[in-house]
Amino acid sequence: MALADHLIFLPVLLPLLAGIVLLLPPFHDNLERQRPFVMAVNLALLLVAALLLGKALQAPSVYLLGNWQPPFGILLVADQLASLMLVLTAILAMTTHWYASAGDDGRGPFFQPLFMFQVMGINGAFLTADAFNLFVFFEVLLIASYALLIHGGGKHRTQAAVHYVLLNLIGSAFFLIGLGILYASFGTLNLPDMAEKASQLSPDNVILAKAGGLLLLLVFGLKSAMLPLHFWLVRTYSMTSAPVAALFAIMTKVGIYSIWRVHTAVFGDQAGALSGLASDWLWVLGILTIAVGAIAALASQTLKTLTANLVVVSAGTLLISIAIGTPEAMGAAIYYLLHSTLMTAALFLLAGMIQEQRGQAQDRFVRAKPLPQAVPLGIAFFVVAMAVVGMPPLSGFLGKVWLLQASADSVHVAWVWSAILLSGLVALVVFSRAGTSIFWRVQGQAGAEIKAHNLQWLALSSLLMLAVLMVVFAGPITELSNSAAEELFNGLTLSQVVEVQP
Amino acid sequence: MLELAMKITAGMVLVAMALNVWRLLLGPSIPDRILALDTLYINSIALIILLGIYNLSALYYEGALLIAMLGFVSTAALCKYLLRGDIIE
Amino acid sequence: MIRRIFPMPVHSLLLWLVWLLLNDFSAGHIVLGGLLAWGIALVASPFTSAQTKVVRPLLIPVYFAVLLWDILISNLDVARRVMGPNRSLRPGFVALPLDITGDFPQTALASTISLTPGTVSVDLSSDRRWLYIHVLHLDDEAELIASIKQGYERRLREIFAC
Amino acid sequence: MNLLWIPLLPLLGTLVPLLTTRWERSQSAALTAVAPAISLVLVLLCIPDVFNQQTLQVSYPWVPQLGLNLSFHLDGLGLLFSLLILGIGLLVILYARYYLSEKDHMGRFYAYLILFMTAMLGIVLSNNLIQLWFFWELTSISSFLLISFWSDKTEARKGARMALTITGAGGLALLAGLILLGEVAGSYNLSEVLQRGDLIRASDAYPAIMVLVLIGAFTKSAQFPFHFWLPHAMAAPTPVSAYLHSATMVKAGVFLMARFYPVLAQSDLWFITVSLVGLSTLLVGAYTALFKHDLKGLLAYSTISHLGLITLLFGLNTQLAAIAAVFHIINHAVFKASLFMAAGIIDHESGSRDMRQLNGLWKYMPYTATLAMVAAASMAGVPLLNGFLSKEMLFAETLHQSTFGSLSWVIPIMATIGGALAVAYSLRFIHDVFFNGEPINLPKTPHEPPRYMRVPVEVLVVLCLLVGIVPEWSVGELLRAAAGAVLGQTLPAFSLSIWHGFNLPLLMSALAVLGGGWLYYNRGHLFAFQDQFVEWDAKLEFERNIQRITTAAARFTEWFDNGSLQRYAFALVVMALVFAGSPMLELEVALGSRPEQPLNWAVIAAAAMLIIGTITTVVFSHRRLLALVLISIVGLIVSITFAYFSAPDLALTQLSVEVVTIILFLLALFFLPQHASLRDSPPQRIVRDLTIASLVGAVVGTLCYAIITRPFESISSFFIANSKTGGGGTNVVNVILVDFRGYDTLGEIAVLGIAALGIFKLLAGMRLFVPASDYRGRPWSEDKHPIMLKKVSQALLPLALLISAYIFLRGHNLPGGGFIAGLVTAIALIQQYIAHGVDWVKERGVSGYHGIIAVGLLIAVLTGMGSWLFERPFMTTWFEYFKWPVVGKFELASAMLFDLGVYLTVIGATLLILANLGKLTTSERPKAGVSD
Amino acid sequence: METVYAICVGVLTTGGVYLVMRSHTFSVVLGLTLLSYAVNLFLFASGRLVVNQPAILGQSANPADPLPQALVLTAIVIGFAMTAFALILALRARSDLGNDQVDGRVRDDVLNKRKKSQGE
Amino acid sequence: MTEWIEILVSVLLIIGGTFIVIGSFGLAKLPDFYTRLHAPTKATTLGIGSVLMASMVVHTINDGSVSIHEVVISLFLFITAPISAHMLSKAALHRRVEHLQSSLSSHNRDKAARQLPGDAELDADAD
Ligand code: NA
Ligand code: NA
Repeated sequence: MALADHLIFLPVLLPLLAGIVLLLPPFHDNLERQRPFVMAVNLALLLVAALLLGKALQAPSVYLLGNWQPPFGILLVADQLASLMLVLTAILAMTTHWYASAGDDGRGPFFQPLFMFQVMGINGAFLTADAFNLFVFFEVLLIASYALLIHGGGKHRTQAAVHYVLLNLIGSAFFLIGLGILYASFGTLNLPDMAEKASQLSPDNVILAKAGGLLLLLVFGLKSAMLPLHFWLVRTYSMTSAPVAALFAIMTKVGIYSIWRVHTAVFGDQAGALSGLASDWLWVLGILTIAVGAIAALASQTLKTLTANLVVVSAGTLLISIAIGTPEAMGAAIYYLLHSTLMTAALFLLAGMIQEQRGQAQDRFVRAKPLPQAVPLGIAFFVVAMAVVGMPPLSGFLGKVWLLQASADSVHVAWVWSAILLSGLVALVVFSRAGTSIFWRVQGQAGAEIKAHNLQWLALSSLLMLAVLMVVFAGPITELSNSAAEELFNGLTLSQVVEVQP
Repeated sequence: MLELAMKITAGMVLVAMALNVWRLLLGPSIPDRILALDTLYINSIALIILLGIYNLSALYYEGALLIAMLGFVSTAALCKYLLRGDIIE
Repeated sequence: MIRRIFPMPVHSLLLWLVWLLLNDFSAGHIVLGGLLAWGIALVASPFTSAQTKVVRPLLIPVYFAVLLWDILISNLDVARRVMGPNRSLRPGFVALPLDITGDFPQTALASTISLTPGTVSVDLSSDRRWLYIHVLHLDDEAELIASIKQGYERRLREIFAC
Repeated sequence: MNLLWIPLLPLLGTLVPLLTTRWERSQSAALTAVAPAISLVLVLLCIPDVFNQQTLQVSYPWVPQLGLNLSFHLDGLGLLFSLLILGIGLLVILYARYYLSEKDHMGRFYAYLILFMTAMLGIVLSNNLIQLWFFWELTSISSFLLISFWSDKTEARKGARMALTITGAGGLALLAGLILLGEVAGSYNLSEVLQRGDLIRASDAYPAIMVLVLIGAFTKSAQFPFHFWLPHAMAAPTPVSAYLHSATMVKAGVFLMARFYPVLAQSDLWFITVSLVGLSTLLVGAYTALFKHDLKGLLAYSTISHLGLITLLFGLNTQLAAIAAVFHIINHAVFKASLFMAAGIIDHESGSRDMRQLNGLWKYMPYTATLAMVAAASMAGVPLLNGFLSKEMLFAETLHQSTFGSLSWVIPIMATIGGALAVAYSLRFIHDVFFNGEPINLPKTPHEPPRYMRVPVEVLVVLCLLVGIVPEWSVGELLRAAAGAVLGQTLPAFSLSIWHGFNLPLLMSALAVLGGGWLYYNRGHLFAFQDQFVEWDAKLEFERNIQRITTAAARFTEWFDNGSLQRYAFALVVMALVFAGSPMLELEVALGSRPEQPLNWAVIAAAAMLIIGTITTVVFSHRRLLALVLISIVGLIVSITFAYFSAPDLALTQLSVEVVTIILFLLALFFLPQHASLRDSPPQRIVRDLTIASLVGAVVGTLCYAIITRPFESISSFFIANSKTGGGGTNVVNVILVDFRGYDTLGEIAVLGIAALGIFKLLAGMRLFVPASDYRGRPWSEDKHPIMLKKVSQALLPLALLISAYIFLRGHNLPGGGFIAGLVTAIALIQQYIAHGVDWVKERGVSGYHGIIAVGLLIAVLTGMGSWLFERPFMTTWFEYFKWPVVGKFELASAMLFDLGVYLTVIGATLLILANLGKLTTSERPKAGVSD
Repeated sequence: METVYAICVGVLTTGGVYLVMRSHTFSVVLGLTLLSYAVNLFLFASGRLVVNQPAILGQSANPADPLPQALVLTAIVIGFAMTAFALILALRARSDLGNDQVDGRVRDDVLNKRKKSQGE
Repeated sequence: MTEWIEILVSVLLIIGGTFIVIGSFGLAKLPDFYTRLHAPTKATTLGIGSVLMASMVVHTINDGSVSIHEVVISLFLFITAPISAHMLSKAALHRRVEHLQSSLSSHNRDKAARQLPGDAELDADAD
């Protein structure tokens, strides 16, 4: 086994090892040493993810942990979708970490190792092809997110954490029940194995498996902020520190990704009586999620709340795309997911920078002193806002167009289009209000000379650059999204895994 | 005969445990309840050992050992709580 | 020097014995148990404060034999009382004046009293001169005190020379 | 290739003003004009080809997945608009150089303006539906930036927002329409779509497509009832008004109608909708314009009216009407742009735009007045000026059309009334500003503007005259080319001459002029009449509506998301009930075919204790210490249950976790109220929650029952078969944990370690009230560390360590393992903390638990990586049996090293949590007096 | 026996679910503990109930399904970590917010009632 | 297993069970906390000891080798039971848990007064 064959495991191993090393001398208690170390690790992760993606274009990489034949050991699969998510995570981690290294990381202990553990959890969830292992990595990413959420302290953060943590704990309980049911009916928790067995279940087991599958949908829905399980999100995201919120942008996407993995791949077209298990629910819930998110966005009084509500809207949009259930819709959804993750992150980072410069007024939409760095921040705001609203020439518009195209043939086209377009309009209204009140409704003179840290600018501008690159290179990216979607739809069965294993 | 003796003993242990629960619910004071819980722990050692005898298996032994050890720790902690509020100070 | 390498020989010996009890007396376990007994003693030694010297170790088995016997006999007595009507009980608190000193000997005495049926060591006075005892059925206080002092305290003082 | 440069050059040109912003203003302006000027030259070079009926095309693949290509074409319509955009754009650049003051950031202004120019060119040159929309939205954005250029003014901000909202909404409708169109046509290539008109009109989606596209057009072109944003966009600097809001952007809407005329027109639905909207816009605009005191307001409503006129023309079901529409697009752009510029000059030089102040300016600026009067006359439709020609064509076509069947005669009458109103407001513009007495309280004394500020107006006025006098010579060919693109077929014959003889349209013109004169003469009555009505301020109304919607949204959000976890949890639980319960409705019987195992008293008794424990825990949950004691029963029974059902490892784990949890709870309870201080919930809620909880319990119980009574096949036989041979251990559960699924365990200890770090973070800087007495006011005991507890705890430590070693070492083959051993060790150490206190333990050198966690995790990970050396995947086990003298045979396995990692992590994590929590109180505890 | 087992799981679930919907952090954590008992028993039972056949080679002829046991073990540990975090978080909330309510504030209806009773 | 051993084990078990049940019966039946404290701490300990002995015999016979590791459990119980009782009674005294009105006072009572509940302070603990 060549070293390159272990490549697929590096997205988990590297951050784990890094997190551990950061707890030990000479790194512990020394941010100056931790920062460049983590930056290097993030860069390596990006490289690894890119290499994996390159490999996945030929064939998915698989990794048999413990060298046990699937379905007995735990299986890792890096197909195109997983690799793409790894790339996204790496980019997000890298940029948010730059931002955090401008000083946010020093506002409490263990930020850097926790950051690494967070990345490890997310990557683990993307790579695993085992339902229980997915649970384990959900917990890894959750516990790390709990710890990161409270980073910096403050009572609002604590309050948000109470809700977030307790709800997720309840969710985890149902996750385990769902896994119990699935194991009881499938006799395995290996996803490709389940996919293969799905069509051969006895009628009774089909019914039980449905309950299990839907409970998993509940949990994934909770993670991805599906109505009415979305409540936790807004406070959590809007109360936490900017880099953490930005990193969390990927968190709801883990839920979406899991639905793809489980409900598209296992309970997909080939699953016989189990196929399309989730889509009936997702239509309604997706549209309602968009509606509620958009209404709350209208009511938002701060930039972070607004951003958080837009995360809800994007979650609803992605849920609908799952409900449509065609490879094209999923391709569109993948592109939209990439875009919305990056732009949400950018917006959170930007909100953080604005907050720092606006003093008492924070990121609230009220009249206040002019920002010391109004021009560059204003330009950044304008760019992100256009991207998020879905205005050309930035990535949002392509995502929107593609989603509309993909849903044009669906039965619920009127609802879906209304939801997508009207939520876009709402975003337009709220962003124009937000922008004008933060940057233009000013009084008095700019306060003390506060300048955003260069690392903060680097993080923000990198993300903005990506919004542009996603348009310029939209051709290859959409092609990739499409092929990832088709690969997922074709499903990866156990026998195929055995074929491609090294 | 052994079978019968085991059943009788198990029955007695179960009655004892039921009595512990009874006292636990009745109280009236919190030390009463902790005492009842402590006794419940100890009686469950008997139950587990009986299970081991019944199944002719040595696998239950560690369970009993741990209960013996852990029951004490939790009783001590509970009492410390009543005494000082803070159990680790 | 030896104290540093073998910090708690008695403990080690006991641990070694317990290890053999837990497993078996095979050669492998004798070696492994020895290693563990030594290692654990090494690790745990900081957690033990100054040891109370056992002056007459040979008396320890005697003490235990007496204790075991008392436990057996008086358990029957307690069983009878427990099964009897509550009315006939005459419980009471007794303060036992202590002659014995030292943390460990006092603990041992109090434990002994608790283990023997009919009496429970309730508390130790803050000046450590009195041991409060609750008695399930108190007939004659003086006799009780005398029997404790004679039966257990004396023996313990002999063992620990305190 | 040249085609691509036409929009591309201005795009690159946006950088010019930004880069030259520090330069001398005229130089900067001149350089800014270079890129559009070259583009204009490029367009002009294309003229011969276009006039020869050729359509120039250029296309590059961009996003083939979406049918989106970078694709431009230039036909007659595109040519016409490109000329307008670039030509007037250049004049505006010149004009703005003088209009903007020193304070204004001219570079930024020009950048926005050129960006807008690019966007407009993109629209008119697009040969791809999505690309067209792309540029369409870009115009909304750049116009937002231009309107809000003076962002410190409230009107500018609000006007810009309103414009963006309305046109943005229209843009979204347009997008929907275009995608539908593309999907129906099977292509997003505009040229292809334009050839599939029949297919499209036959499709079910046709009405939707038409309505959606028209909404886009109407909002952009300020058609009634979407017209209200345009007057408020006048908060923009006047060059913007001249360029965007008269000549170009508002024409994007009518351009759209023209562009899709071959596909979407030709149906009654189109003609009725478009003509009605056009007609009402024409009248509403013209009528309102008459009453505006603001010069730009009058022009704005006049623009609305003229846009209505063009729309009306597109809605009349004759081909000549469409040609007239195209013609009027040109004419209106020319005279209205010049009028706006004139108004800007007046404003600039007099300091006011209010016609009640502005009087008799003729005396002060005769030259400008002349220019303005010519342009206004064109607007009024005076002969020999371009406005007259297209209006005559309108009047003619209103007579030829049959849009409303037998009611079609209404249209000419309405058109004539509209014409009269136009004459009236044009008269007002001329008379009220340049004559009508003396100026009143003007901020500045008016005078003629700088020389070059007049040039653009002059050019445009000359154009008015040129087209008005020699139409065929000046624009005939252009008009034919453009109209040809609109009609998409050979054009009907038409003549562009001034004189068509005495006919009905001429009569209508005459009536309009006379009527207009009469209206203006009697304006006093009209104004008095109009004054009865409160003026409808669209901006206020719009803001109010947005505010209303926002308030409603806020109210809804507040109601829906009341910030209470109880609601969130309720929603989650209800969803779980629905999700888990709904499939169960299909299951006919819960009982499966697996025979139920016989019941015995022990099980019944245990179950009874468990149930009692559960219920009492719930009932007494507000009496917290009691609840803690009660829940311990449950934990104990659960452990015994695991032991009973052949899961000794689970029993041991559950037991040890149980004790640590209780200690944790106790530590926490010290700081929490011992009793729930407040009533938890109102009775209704308790009933509701109990009902839901019972339902969930019932569903979960039924699921459990259904599962365990059904036969089962799983992959587990593999584990049993390979545990010893492949994993080297006989305790299959342990082998699964450290080998088959060791990766799960790695994740699990990572969770534990991270949790400990997180808890450390939570504890850092926590300030808690340390109660000096218990909840009933009883002081705490003074005996911190009872001596007997101390002594025995000391004695137990080595014993407990030995036992944890025992449990650790046997784990691979018998119940036990690193996790349980770790917990036992941790508990033994916690016992030391309880008995001796934090300081005592610390003095003995035990601390730095996060280091222990790290070392534990590191050992586990490195063990896993060890297999790399043997070219095996992560965590591939190695084990070997050794036979040594004396010691005998024994096994060494990498799994044990991994388990050591687990062991250390567990110790580190548990102690990091408990010891730090314990530490919280130690430093400054209030002394409580003993009650004696 | 299966019936009794399922009833116990149901009762534990009911108790846990009811408590997690309460308004005090302590009750909720208590509820989570009950719920995790239920869940662990449930997951454990997915391998079916077997008496006296531990999955130790050489000790049982027909050993119980070891996989759910291993999964439950993992779940127990993770549950412990999570409970610990939640509990300390509850403390932190008490410290930061001044009360032990899950929402960090006393519910409006309770407050009103309290005010009313004080007014009387 | 020989009959002799079966009898031995049975007797040990029955004795153990009896003590266990008596201990818990006392816990349930005796009138106040302090008297209740007596029953389980010893009867139960003895009972468990007896059952453990039965277990030792059974497993020794069954495994064919000496199995006396149950001694460790007994050892544990004998060490810890008095401490548990001590801590419990300390806590009860501290909280002034009610004792039987008829409890006799000793002549040393005065010296003990600080720790023991005075009649006036009797307090039925409600939690
Ligand atoms: Na005037
Ligand atoms: Na292995």
